[in-house]
Order: sequence, then structure tokens, then C-alpha cells
Amino acid sequence: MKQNFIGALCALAVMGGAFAQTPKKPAAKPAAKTAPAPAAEEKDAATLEFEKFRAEMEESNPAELFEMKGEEQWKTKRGPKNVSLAESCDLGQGVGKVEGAYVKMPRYFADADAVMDAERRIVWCMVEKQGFKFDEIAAKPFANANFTPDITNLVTYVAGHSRNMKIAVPLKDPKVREAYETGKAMAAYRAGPYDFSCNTCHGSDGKRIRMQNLPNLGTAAGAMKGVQGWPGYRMTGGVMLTHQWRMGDCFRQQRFPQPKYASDAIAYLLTYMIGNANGQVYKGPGIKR
Amino acid sequence: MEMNVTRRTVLRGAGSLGALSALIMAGVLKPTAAYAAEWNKAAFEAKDTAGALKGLGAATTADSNDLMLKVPDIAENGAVVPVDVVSKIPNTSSIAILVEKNPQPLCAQFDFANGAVADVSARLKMGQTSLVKAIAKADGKFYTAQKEVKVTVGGCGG
Amino acid sequence: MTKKIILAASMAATLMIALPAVADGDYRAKAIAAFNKDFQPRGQASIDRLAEDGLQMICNRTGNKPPEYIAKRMEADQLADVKYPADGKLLGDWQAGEKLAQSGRGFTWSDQPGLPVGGNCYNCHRISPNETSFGTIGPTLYQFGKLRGNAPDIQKYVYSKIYNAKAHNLCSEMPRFGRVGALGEKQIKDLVALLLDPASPVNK
Amino acid sequence: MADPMKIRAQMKGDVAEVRILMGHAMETGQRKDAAGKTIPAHFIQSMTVEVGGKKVIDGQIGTSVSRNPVFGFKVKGAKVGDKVVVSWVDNKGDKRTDEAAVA
Repeated sequence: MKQNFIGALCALAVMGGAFAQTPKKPAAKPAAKTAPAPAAEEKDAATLEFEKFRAEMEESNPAELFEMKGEEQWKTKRGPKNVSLAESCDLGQGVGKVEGAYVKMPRYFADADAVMDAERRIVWCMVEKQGFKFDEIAAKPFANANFTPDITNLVTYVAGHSRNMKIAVPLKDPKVREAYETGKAMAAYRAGPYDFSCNTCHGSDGKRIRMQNLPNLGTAAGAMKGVQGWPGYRMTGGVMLTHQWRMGDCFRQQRFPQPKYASDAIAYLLTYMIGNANGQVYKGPGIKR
Repeated sequence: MEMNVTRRTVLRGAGSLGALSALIMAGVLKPTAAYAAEWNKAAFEAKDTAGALKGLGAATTADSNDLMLKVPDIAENGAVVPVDVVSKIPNTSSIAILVEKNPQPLCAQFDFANGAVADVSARLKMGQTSLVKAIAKADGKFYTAQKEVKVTVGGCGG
Repeated sequence: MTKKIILAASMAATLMIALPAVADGDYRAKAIAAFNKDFQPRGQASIDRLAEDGLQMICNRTGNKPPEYIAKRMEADQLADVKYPADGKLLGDWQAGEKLAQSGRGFTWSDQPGLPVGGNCYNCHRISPNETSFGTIGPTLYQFGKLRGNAPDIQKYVYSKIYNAKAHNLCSEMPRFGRVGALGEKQIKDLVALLLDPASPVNK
Repeated sequence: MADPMKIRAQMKGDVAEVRILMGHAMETGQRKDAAGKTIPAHFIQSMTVEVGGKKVIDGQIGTSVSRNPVFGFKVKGAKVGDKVVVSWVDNKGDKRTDEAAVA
């Protein structure tokens, strides 16, 4: 079977604004009537059709297989220091506590003097507490068809323990606030060969690229759509991927260079996005197209 | 809460796995699959629907309104297409699912026994827009239901 | 071209003094510093892509709403920069245009450099009614030519819009496909035909 | 070694709903890798479900089932506490058995 039904000649190209307007010059042209309504109904029918099956897809989500593995890895003594994360890693709720930790990150961690999202924090624990090498983790940070990194299982496990909890990024903390504002400015920054920023696709409501709805990350509901479902089991390729991966892939499609894994830059952007979703309910690891 | 209980139960199940596989290895317990029917190579490796039906012994089939096939009109992703098949035909003993345009159309076949209801769900790969067919066997006769599922070009992002 | 960039840069300098920037300057500086510190080149996506050119800087600093006197002047500069085909023929082959419109390839770190780049059109626009998987970031282009005809000035407008969308709307979301070398003369002509040729499904 | 399955079995009225997640590549044998080499077929061929010691489902599976397969079955006459045992065997002879209890 041709497994590349993906069709994913995916590229975000954004053609813009003025195109359908009557040409400004030559001004003599008769004003063009508005073109017939786009197949908005068609799109909505497709979206509705997807949603009908959404609950069923979420109810039995292969992400749970990765949660199970992550739980085992969290509790097992591992790494050069032969320590488990359960007995050494503080995700902000006390050593070893995973309940509700995911929805309260990114947060500032004094021991690392950095604002960290969940994945970055777990990597930090693996390096500092278990003795793994950061460069080795960062060399292969994301899953492919034949390989799922431990960190992906661990993040999925931790995220699973914030199911049905409200997002509560501590934006009142000045360090977190600064990360948020920096992330906000990064999201608006246009550059590269196509003049894209994050906001080109994710800065207004009701947009779609091909059939894919694009959440407006500047609103609480839109930001939640961007947060919901990560880490997520991706149907295309059948792999488990994390929010860090999603951010990197956005920049790929934005035609930017690559963000470094578990970096400040990604933590800032995640603080902006997840912070905007504060108060919304996180449903746990998801299933993605 | 109920969810948590279920989860814990499942985990406990997983924990006792080691013991179970030890028993299997020691030959005390026969792995269940060992007495599963042999894989129907002719049906599964058939390159078209007719060949697959022949392999299933279902050369002649009748349409039935009591056989319900629930699939999306448009697949969100051809790699994972959810399908539900329910048969209300009395004495349904088996259900098979086919994707007509796949290189090997037969996806799965399930035999029911000891209280199993003729109601199965699975997730299929579809390389392109195609008819999906369900075949039910009851009292030696075969019944079908079918529906088209559109597979579209993927979006970006997501 | 260099002249344009200098002009844009000097305008940006004027702007910094004349206008309150939309993003707080401090955070904008921090954002740029974070990009520079935490991004690495990969494939063809070199690190210099992080630097704004003059036009991007104006749009970034004004929240994509530059004052009209600047926008008009810079749009005119962009328009003057459009290179039309020497033979003056702007309508190519709509079928080739349709194929190009479908493809979203090009310029990412996972694309091979040098390979033909896609038009990316369906990512954002409804175009031919036969393609139901289309984006909505840009307006619908269905029946574009049917509603407007395909007189030479319309052809020229469409060509220039694809070549450099910013010639008509300074902070348009649409890339400057010709200006940045993504699409060549033939590709743009084929896309013009997709929108304007009466035989194109767009205009049926 | 094959990864564990996740099995969930819950009474809804007098019917036990059994949902099974399996970790498996389900390679079709028709895909090529980056180097253009065909990736050999590797897929689950048969599976069984037992509830309360009795076999209720005897299934055969082909390459068209999705990667990391998900199945749902319904069983009448089961009760809370019944043991659910699921097994599969793939075309390379790899196998896996896991169990859970009806909740």
C-alpha cells in the first residue's frame, strides 16, 4: 500500500489578503463581484464528519501504550547514576509527584534557573539526576517509525496524570511573565524567504490550511486547541510525538532554521501558548491527524 | 473515579504478566493463540475482492439491512479509518471487513463464540477512496453491506 | 535592489522614532535574541533567514499596519521591481499551473535545495472547484477570471501579485514568490493561466 | 520483545465491552524505506479473546489493519471480575498475551 497518502506536500504557504480584491490599478476595471461563497458548507461537513468519530478515536488512543511504557521508565532506576525519576525528579509539585504537574508547566525552576516546559524539565532531570548526557538525548529527541525515545514515553506518562485538569501556568511569577511576553513577541516575528511568522497561520480565527483548522493561539480557546492533544499519537506514520516536536515542525514549515531541542526559545513560545490557555481543561495525551 | 479503578485493574493485569508468560513457557498453559484457526492465506493475500470472498467461501452474498456498517464519509486520515460492524442477523457467527481498493482487500475476520455479540470495531488503512465492505456469516449464508469512504489529501500542520 | 533595502531600512529607522512600536521594544529585542541564540541551521534553512529584511522589519514593527504614506511608497517600489516576461506573454498553461498550485514543497529544511518549488496555492486558497481540500487563509479565487475577464491589465495585475504580493499590500501574508526566486517566469505564467484562462476549471 | 497490550473491559448492562490496544508496526510489505528498499511485511495474523476462561473471539488479521491496532468487542453474559485474556501471533512468530479483569 502506498503509505504516503499523506499527500503531505505540506507547506504552509500563505497567500494573502488583497488577492480577491478588485485590482487597484488599473482602476478603470469594473468592480468584480464577490466570487460565489467558498465551499464553506463542504468544509464544515467534512469537519463535522471528523468530529463524529473523534470521541471514539480518543476513547481508544494508542497514546496509552506509550503512557504505560513511560510509567515503567519513570519508576525504574536508570542512567549512569542508577536513580529513578520517581525518587529524584521534581516537576514543581514535589519530588516524584506527577499528578497535575503537566498543566502547571511551563514554570520557573530555581534549581535550573530557567523557565521549563514539561519535556524540558524531564530532560533536565534525566541529565542532572540520572546522569544521562544532554547531547545524546537531543541527538534523537523525537519518534520515527522505528524508534520512540524514552523522553517521549515519559512526557506522555506525565501528561496522562493531568487528564481533565485545568491549565494553570503561573503567569504571576515575574520570570514566567517575561518568558510569556518574549514568546508573544517571537510569535509575531516575520522573517525568512516567505515572510512567515507563527501568527501568519495562528494569529486569527477561523482559518484553515488545506483541510486543517488553524487555531488562533492568541485566544484562550484557540491556544487550548494548540495545547490539547499534545503529546499526541499521530495517525500519519503512527508515531507518538510531543509538543516540542510540534513547535519544531511549525518552524520547519515556516521556512525558518531549526529551534534547538529543549531550549529557552521553545520554552518561551510554549509559555505564551499554554499560558493563553490558562483555565481551560486539558484532556490528556491526544490523537492527531 | 471509575476510570482510575479500571486503569489500576489493567495495570495489575500487566503486573501478573510475567507469571503468565512463565507458565506459557513452561508449557503448563497453552498460549491461546496456539489453538486459533490457521491464517487464511488465500483470502488475505487475494489481490481483489472477488478473490478474498472466494477465499472466505463467500462466493455468493446477499445484501442485508440487518448488517450495519459504520464508517466515516470522509476519512480524517487514510492511515487510521475507524470502522464498526454490527449484525442483527440471527445466528451471525462471523464478520469480515474488506477495503475494495486496497492491494489486499481483506482486512480482518472475526468468529464469535460463547456469548460474543456480532459487533466489532477496528481501524483500517485505506490507500485511496474506496468502498468498505462488511460480510456477515449466519447459518452458512453470507450477507453484505457496503459504504464508500473518501480519503482526501492531507492538510498541513496538525 | 540594494537601494530598496537601504530605503526600507532608513524608513524603518524613521519609524522607530516616529511611531510607538506595536511589540514592546524590550520583548522584541529579547525575542530576536532568543531566535539567534536557540536556532540552528538545518539543510537549506540557514541561520541568516532569521534576519529581517527592510520590509519585514516595517511590518513587524507596526503589527502589519504600516502608516499609509510609507506603505504606498514601498508598495510602489516593490511593483517597480517586478520583472515581466520579455515577450510580454503572461498567460501560460493552466494545467501546469494547477499541478504547481497543488504542491506545497520548497524552502523547508527537509526540502532538497534546488528542486522546483511548489506554488503552495491550495494551502490557502480555494481555486478549482475540483479540489475540495483547500485552505482559507487567503480569499477564494474560484471564478477569478470569469468575474474579471482576462484583459492585459488584469493579467499584469495577477502576474505582479504572484511575483510580489507586497507590491499591492505591503504586509500581505502572501509570500513574494517571484522576488525571492521561488517561482520563475514560466511557473508564474502557468498560475496566471490557472486563474484567468477561460478554459481553466476555475472559470467554468 | 513485543510491547504489552492495553486491555479495558467494562460491563455496560449485561454486556462486557472489551477494548484492546496493541503495539505493533503492522508493516504491509509494500512500503519502501528512504533508500528505496522494500520494508518486509510484519503484521499480526491472528488474535483471540477469552473471557472467564472461554474463547469468545477468534480473529484473523491482514495488512490493512492500522499500525498499533485497536479493536472493540462485546460479550454477553460476562460479569465483573471475569478474567479477559487476549493473545496475538504475527507473521514472524512473535506473540504476546496480556490480561485484565472485567470492571
